Amino acid sequence: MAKLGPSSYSPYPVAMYESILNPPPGKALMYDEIVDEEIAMREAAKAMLTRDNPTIFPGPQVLYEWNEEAKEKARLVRRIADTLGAKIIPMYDYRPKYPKIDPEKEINPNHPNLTIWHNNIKACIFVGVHCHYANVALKIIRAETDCFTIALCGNAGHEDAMITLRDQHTEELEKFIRVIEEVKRELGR
Amino acid sequence: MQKTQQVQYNRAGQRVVSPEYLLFEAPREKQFMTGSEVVKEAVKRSSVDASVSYPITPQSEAAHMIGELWVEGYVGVYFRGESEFGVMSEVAGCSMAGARTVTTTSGPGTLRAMENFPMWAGSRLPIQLVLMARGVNTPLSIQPDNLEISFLLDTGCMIWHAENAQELFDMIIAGFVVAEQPDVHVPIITAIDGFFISHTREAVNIPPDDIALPPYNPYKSPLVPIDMEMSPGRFLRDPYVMKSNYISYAAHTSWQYEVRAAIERSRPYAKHYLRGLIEEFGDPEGEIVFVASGTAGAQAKEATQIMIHEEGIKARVVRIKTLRPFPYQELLQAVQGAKYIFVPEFNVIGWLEREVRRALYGNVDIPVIGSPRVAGGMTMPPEFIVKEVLEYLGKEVKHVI
Amino acid sequence: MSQPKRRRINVRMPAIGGQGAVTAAHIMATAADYAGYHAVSNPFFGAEKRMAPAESYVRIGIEPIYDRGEVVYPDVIMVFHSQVITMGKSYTMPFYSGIKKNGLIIINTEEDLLTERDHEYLESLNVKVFNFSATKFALDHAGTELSTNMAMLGAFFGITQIVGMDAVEEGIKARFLKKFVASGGTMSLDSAIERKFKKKLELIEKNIATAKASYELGQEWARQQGMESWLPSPKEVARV
Amino acid sequence: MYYVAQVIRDECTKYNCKQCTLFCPEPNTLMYTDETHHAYVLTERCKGCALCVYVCSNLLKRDSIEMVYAENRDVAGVR
Amino acid sequence: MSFNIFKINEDLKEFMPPEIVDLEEKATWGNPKRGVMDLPYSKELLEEHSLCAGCPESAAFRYILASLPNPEETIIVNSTGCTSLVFPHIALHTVHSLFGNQNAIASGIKRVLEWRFPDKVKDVIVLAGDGATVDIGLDCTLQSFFRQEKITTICFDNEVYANTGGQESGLTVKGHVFKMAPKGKQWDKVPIWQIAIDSGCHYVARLTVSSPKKVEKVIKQAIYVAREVGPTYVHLYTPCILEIGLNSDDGLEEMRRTDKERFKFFEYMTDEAKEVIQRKKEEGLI
Repeated sequence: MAKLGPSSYSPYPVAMYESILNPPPGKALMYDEIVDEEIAMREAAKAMLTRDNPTIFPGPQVLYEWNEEAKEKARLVRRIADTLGAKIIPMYDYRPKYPKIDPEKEINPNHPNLTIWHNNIKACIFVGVHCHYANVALKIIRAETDCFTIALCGNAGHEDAMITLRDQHTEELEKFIRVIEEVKRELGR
Repeated sequence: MQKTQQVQYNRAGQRVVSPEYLLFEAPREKQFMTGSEVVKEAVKRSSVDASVSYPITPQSEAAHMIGELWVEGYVGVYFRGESEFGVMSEVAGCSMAGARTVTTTSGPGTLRAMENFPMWAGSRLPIQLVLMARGVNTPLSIQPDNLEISFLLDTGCMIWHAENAQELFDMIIAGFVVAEQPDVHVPIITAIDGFFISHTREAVNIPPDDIALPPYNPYKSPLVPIDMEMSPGRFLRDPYVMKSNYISYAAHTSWQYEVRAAIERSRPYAKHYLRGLIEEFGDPEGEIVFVASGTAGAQAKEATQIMIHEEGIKARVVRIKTLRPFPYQELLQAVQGAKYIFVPEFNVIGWLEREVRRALYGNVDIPVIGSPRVAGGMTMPPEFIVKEVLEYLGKEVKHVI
Repeated sequence: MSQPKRRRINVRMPAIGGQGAVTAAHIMATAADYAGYHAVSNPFFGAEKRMAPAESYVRIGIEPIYDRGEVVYPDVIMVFHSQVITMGKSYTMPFYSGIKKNGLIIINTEEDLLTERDHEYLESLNVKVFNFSATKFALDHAGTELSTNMAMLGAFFGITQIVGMDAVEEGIKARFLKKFVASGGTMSLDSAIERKFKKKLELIEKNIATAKASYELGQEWARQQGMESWLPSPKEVARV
Repeated sequence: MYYVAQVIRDECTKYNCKQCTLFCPEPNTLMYTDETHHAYVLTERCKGCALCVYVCSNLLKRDSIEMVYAENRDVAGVR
Repeated sequence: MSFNIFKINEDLKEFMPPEIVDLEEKATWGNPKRGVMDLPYSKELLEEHSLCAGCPESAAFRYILASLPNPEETIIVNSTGCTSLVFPHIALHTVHSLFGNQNAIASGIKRVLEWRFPDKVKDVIVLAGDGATVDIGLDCTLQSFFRQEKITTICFDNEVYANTGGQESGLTVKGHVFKMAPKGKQWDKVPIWQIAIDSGCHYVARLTVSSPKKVEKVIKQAIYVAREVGPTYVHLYTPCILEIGLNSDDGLEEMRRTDKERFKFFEYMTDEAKEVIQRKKEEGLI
């Protein structure tokens, strides 16, 4: 059973070794369980609202204006951050920057742990990061930190995240904002 | 985003259909053709963008025919490269630039190109290599032998092993579909035993040639296509060599595990499009079980029939379709009830035997016999397989003259 | 004498490069396929050069055929050229090694090329030998020795009686009318044949005439030998 | 403790040459401002090769750049 | 225009570090007349990297990237070597795959881009060292010339395998003692610029990087000719100051010295290339 917390010395593919695969279309993955998207969204919102220093890591696919959808997604990512009261630390490109990284202002998939450790981030969202780099980063985070990871993926998802939501486009992101608002009300915020 | 329902056509003017329709539903017509011709027919229906070729027996004919498809407008880019090393790099370039790419090679060419395969995998390029295995040289030989598959097993590519021309046809089409899934997106090697398939003419059922797979969408790639059409500007498509310390080693480790994880993610897709990662054949009660892949699987089937019909021995075959990912669970399930497992192979080292032993070790207690085994181009007559099994069982050999 | 119940005929065709054994194998398999059998053909896997040994193989059966590669244990051996025997241009020595009991050997020759010992051995396995000059047949009926393969093919089907002449004709037409992409060498050979015959259809006609004549000869010989069809008809199999 | 380049502004403004900015091997390290007409160094990017000093002093005889200890640099002179 | 891929979405701009914002706002895009004279003011398409202090190769990278006529549609292909320390820090799409296959990779990319984007001009440029171009990758280099691939190949010749610690290369001069040539190199420097001409390049130039403006002109000519005619080759001397025992501020002097001898400016062009260059000059682009 996939657990939260530093899992190993080496960033091996925890989820895959436990035979956890990405969710089928229309579903989401929560730890090692395939659940309805709504349930996973609620749990993701809860994690971001209740854990310390929640942060969103937007990747190049939403940071840059390379197409119309990217523009719209950027607006929604900003709204998600505002609704959650979460910080935004960009993953603006993929070149390694160690040891020159400024972990307060940026995150890099080759050493995401540095940013997470430095800012004591206990819950985070990956969005707009190319799948390969998201997976590389998520494995390292899983191996070395106790950060609760959430992936909002435009493709098939990331089994190494604690919660992975697949096929997330503008409609789904808007739905996520609604869910966050609901959960906030439930939590009395 | 809503998908439009209108009919779409690819660049060659073929109607775009779903992989499910092309592979499972479209009407099929029986043709009598060689494995090489089948490659052409499969590529023709796959909306392929680019191919680069280099002559080496026995794959040359298939490569020629991809060239004909280029002339006919079914393939966008085609040329002869300078060597297999050059070709595998050129197709890597094609794939990085966002093309659906296919190439073919054989035997020594595979080894000359070797450095490229882990690079393809590390760069997450869903290139399809149709490998017509022929063995590795010295002394010079061009004959069927699949030793080179052993070298490819751990390059980070998916490897499927087709039994006949029909399966090769279906695997080539399915290969593109599975390899290009965004969460898989690693190279696919569709292997056959050269000559046994490439030069053999047999009946193959194929769908019409005015329909084809949906074109490749490079913007769903887990890495950025190199076309200056997608952010980010800067990224590294290379293992992380810049620094030497724990942090960078961990990144490199994660990168490599990610490639292996990607192969694992192909399981459900492969299972769907190949109708299972293994095929079971013969008497379900069979105590003699052949575990084999490719042509060895075909020969084992033939031997199984002789044993059932003429020797009264209950036998069956578990044919492995996907070598990477290796069907551990399926194999374990399938060998239940076996008394002996024979692994017939067309190579001198017995790489499949190694794989089977690894899969079964500690899980079942059934003797695994790495036999019969031929190499250097020898055929494996079914009569010979039967003889080996009978001798092992201490039974009288009467079938073979 | 009674024939064994067969499920499969495995054919080996030792020939000399350039004689068209690969084409013959292909047509044989196509004809069998047309008649409803399962069939597979393949050449010997090597660099074939003119006048060097070359072999091809055909498997015909009533159930799916998995077996492939060289036929090591043939039911039928078709010797396309006397040099296979006289000069040892064969991949197996002697050329009939591996032949199965009750088998058949067709040799393109006018005279008996076998030794006393060969005959003794083959008789012990009840293997029948059919000598006839396929090359002469080709010259007589097609006007070219290039149709030798058609004569050999006709004899095979005439003797084994598994398909009628209609299927043989279909196989020949399929081979020469459809554009199959054969290797460069075979293509240039085809065009050489075409030039010689001027027209494709004429070529097909003459090939069919050659095959038909040898088919009838083979049929007559089989009757004399008391042979029946070598395989159950595919329709019977389907009914079972 | 390491050396970095430092532009002597008063000297540099006498010329309008910008040659050092071309010959500095590092990207975006030695820049020029038209507002006050002199070159300036982004100290954190300077690797201290002193090629700019060679260009400015040996080739052009303008002596407008010097190498200084990073911690001793004239912060006011750094834009 | 592909420059859009560098534009930052307004909603997230405030979180971006200044060097990335600068890339959008202060780099030169969409202006084919850009050149080395932008360097004193503009944001370069190159970030801080880990080449040695004073390395002439580092300067060469600056000049080349500043001279690209069409950076928003340019792909850079690299190889292994000291240049590997730079390629991840180039703002454009770059590739590194293996040591020596750079021209093969570039061939594939160029052909596919031409096919995928028939209405756009996409320049493909190879940047590699002497080992990659002339030793391990000679086959791929020359074959891309033979095939008339429309790519520009730029070789950084430092006459040594510097990244691996100073071994003799095909471009080391005869007699020079390096590792793996402990008795001194036994044969001559490979005249690759001449081989490039014989192999079908339409524009070939050999020079040091002692003159930024000259480098700019050569690079622009090479790219324009490659775009329209066929392969072009530029040979740049970028001495390894470390391996030949010079100080970090000696690189320029070394190049100025060799400007007068073995790296004397040399230029070759076919008639077709001449026509292109003439036309581009008239258009004011060179």
